[in-house]
Amino acid sequence: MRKVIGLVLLIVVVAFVVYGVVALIHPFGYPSQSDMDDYIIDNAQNQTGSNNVVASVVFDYRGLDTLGEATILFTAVTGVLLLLRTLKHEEDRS
Amino acid sequence: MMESIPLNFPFLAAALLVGIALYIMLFKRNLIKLIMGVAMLASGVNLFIVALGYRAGGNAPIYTDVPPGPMVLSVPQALTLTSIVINVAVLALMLTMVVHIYRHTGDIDSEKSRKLRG
Amino acid sequence: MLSKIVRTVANQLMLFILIFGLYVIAHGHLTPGGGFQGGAVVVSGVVMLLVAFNAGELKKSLRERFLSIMESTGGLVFVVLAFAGLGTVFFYNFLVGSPIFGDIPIPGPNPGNLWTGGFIPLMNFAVGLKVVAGLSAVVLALALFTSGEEMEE
Amino acid sequence: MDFLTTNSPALIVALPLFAAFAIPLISRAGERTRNTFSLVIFGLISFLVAILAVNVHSVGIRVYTFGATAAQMALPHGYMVPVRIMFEVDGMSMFMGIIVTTVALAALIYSLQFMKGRTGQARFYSLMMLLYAGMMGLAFTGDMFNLFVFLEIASIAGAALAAYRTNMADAVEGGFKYIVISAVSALLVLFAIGILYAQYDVLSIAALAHFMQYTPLDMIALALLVGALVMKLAGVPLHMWAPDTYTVAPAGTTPMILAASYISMYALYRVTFTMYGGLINTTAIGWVVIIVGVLSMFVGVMMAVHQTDIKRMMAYHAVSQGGYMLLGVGVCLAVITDPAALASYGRDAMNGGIFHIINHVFYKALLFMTAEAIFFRIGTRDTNKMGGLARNMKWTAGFYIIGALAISGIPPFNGFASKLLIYESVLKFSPVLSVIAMFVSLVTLASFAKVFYSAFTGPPMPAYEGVKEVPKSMIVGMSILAVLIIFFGLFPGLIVDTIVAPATNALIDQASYINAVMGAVP
Repeated sequence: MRKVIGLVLLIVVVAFVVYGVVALIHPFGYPSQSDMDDYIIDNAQNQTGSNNVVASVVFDYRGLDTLGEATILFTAVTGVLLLLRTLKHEEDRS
Repeated sequence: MMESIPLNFPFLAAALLVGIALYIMLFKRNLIKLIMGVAMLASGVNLFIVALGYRAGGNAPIYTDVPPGPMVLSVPQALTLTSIVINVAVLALMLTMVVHIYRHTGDIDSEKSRKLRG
Repeated sequence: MLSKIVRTVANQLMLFILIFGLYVIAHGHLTPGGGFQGGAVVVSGVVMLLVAFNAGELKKSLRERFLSIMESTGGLVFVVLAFAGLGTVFFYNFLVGSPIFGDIPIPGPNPGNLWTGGFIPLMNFAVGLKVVAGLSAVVLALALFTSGEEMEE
Repeated sequence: MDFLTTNSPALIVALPLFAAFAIPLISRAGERTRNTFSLVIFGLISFLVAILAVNVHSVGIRVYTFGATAAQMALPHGYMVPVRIMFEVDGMSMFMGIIVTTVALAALIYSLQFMKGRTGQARFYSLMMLLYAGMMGLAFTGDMFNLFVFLEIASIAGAALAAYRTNMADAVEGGFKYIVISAVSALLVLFAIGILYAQYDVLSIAALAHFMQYTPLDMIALALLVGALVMKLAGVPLHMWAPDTYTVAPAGTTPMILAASYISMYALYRVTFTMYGGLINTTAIGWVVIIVGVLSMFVGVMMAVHQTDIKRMMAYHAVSQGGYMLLGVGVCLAVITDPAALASYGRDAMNGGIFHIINHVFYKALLFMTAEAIFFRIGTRDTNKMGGLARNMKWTAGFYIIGALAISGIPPFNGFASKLLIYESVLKFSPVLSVIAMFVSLVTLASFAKVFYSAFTGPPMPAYEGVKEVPKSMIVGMSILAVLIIFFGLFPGLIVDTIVAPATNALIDQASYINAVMGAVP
């Protein structure tokens, strides 16, 4: 019973998403708006001195995201090493 | 509207990936499959975002020896890059936890471990 | 541990993987690639070594403490570079126009000049260091844990 | 000083990141050095938060654009859309910032002696800093994708900390559940961001709100965002993860994970009020929020009553108290288009809902800390195995009483202040809801009283004859919160005027949030 409800719910949600994404969004290859990206493509070379516009977005225009991303990697590595540490014997109680 | 559907094939693919991933996560009991579901959801979303930025006939947005013509949007590519790395991190942590769960219960079936259901 | 042929070939290949990874990192502001991608290339080499040798063997040459220090250094360099822009604004690209990586490329298509990009190449290196150390540490720790060996520290 | 005021939004997030990267290196110099370093950095951050709070209170919304030629330059020269990431700090962001900073400070001090002699301390503190940075970033950011990134930082750090006690199976399972829920909700948020980006080609929240046309695609994005964030904040149909995760997280981190779920609530408010404000059918959405709130209140408290694990009981109460916040805000949303009703009780309901966040985080953090203090000394969380602890753990028992009275809404404590605001205003909206809220409060009091009698009073159990009071740093951590609870309870008017009302205004006043960024558009 629970499975049937779940399945129906899932199908409804996915149908909505597919409909929205396929029929309502701009046709593939023709973005409806591109103001922010045009600015970046036009000015990246002058403002950041980088030929690779993606690199200039990643490190300059959206540098904080990349700091966050590097932080997430650091967090995950720290977390993995924290969880895989060797416990001391007296810690086993609590 | 009709003629846009074949053009929107990449979006359809992304949405279907998301749908399949949600199905896997809701109905599979194996924890490794659950993780695969999360990875698939991530791929679907990443595919969707990177497909948004494509411009018909566009070049990669890199000026080094680029042929003339329009450039595809660059921000979605940067966002996808960020989100891929984030998902690698999440998957690493999830796998570590599953290794521990396997250590404790000797099993990776979510029905058998008491806390993972409801 | 696999056979001697595999181990020798893996050892030799590692050098080339390392060079390719460094190339991808160093040219991140000119060609497709960058710190994350190059770092991942190098880590794929580490995984190859892990398959060729076993985890216990690799642990001797790739110490966890070393990896941890390397990762923290990468992160610190990144943050400090961001802090260094504080003269104007946090994350300001203060190296554009300066003597270090300061050249500005000719607008439009050009053959590419390594000495451009402001702090982008430096950040690529910092991120590359971090990714190499971080992902190797994760892979190594998981391999050691599942094979029942202890990590140091 | 001027430099600090200008750059404080960036420094508040960047300093903990710096500390988190540095802690593994500094730990090599010894435990004492590391603890001092963490405390010094945290003191510095608290100072910066205070500066920024004063500044935001006097100046209004602060915009900080990363990497621009000037921090206030949200738009590039002569261009009409924002390109760079920006922080946008208004009253509501600052309100969350104050909550998170206070709780994190108490948790850090509490952890100093709790963690003594355990393995993996360097990584533990590093993750605490990262969790803090993630939450502050989420509160301050004015960019949708950046919000996703900080959401992930906070949830990964939280999950790793929740699974800290790897020798216990349920700890790892609680952490796993948390990270699966967080990953799925974050990916749904990302999907919604993609849909929004496709239509407007901007990522800044203010710019999205400015261009928002509320097309069917926007509705899909709104549904995804609301679903994902309700899952993350443990609203009732999707609350299953919360008790498991809160129960197993080690001391000091439980309050922070709790705060992290209210940061998700903040993100939900930011999306519904600021981004979609004025466009959505607020009456319908308001009723949805009210229903989720009432269900959370009721289901949470009913599940809590028969728990024997003390932290699990508190975790269900956290779900239940979350309902009060949603109830208050939902009532305001339902009447937001009706100026008369808004002035007469809508704004008060909202004030109550927002005020309840800070009150709840403080007393629930205190309660979680007392539960962990008991666990620290006797090694069990089962209330049936406790008894007579008040004799030996006087401070802990005192803090428990303060927390329990505050959560049940008894007068001199802060819970009463916000609950009274909610009762009064909801009574004017719909008396039935108000009666339900009062009933839930009574049940809460009963369930905490029951635990108090079984754990602290009665004859001392022979096994706990030699139990000592917890170490000093843990008492200091708890007393910070206890003092604040009493202070907030004694001067609720002052708190509502200085920090709660600006937060409410910031949420209702969508136009000035947009203007702070888009104001320069010709």
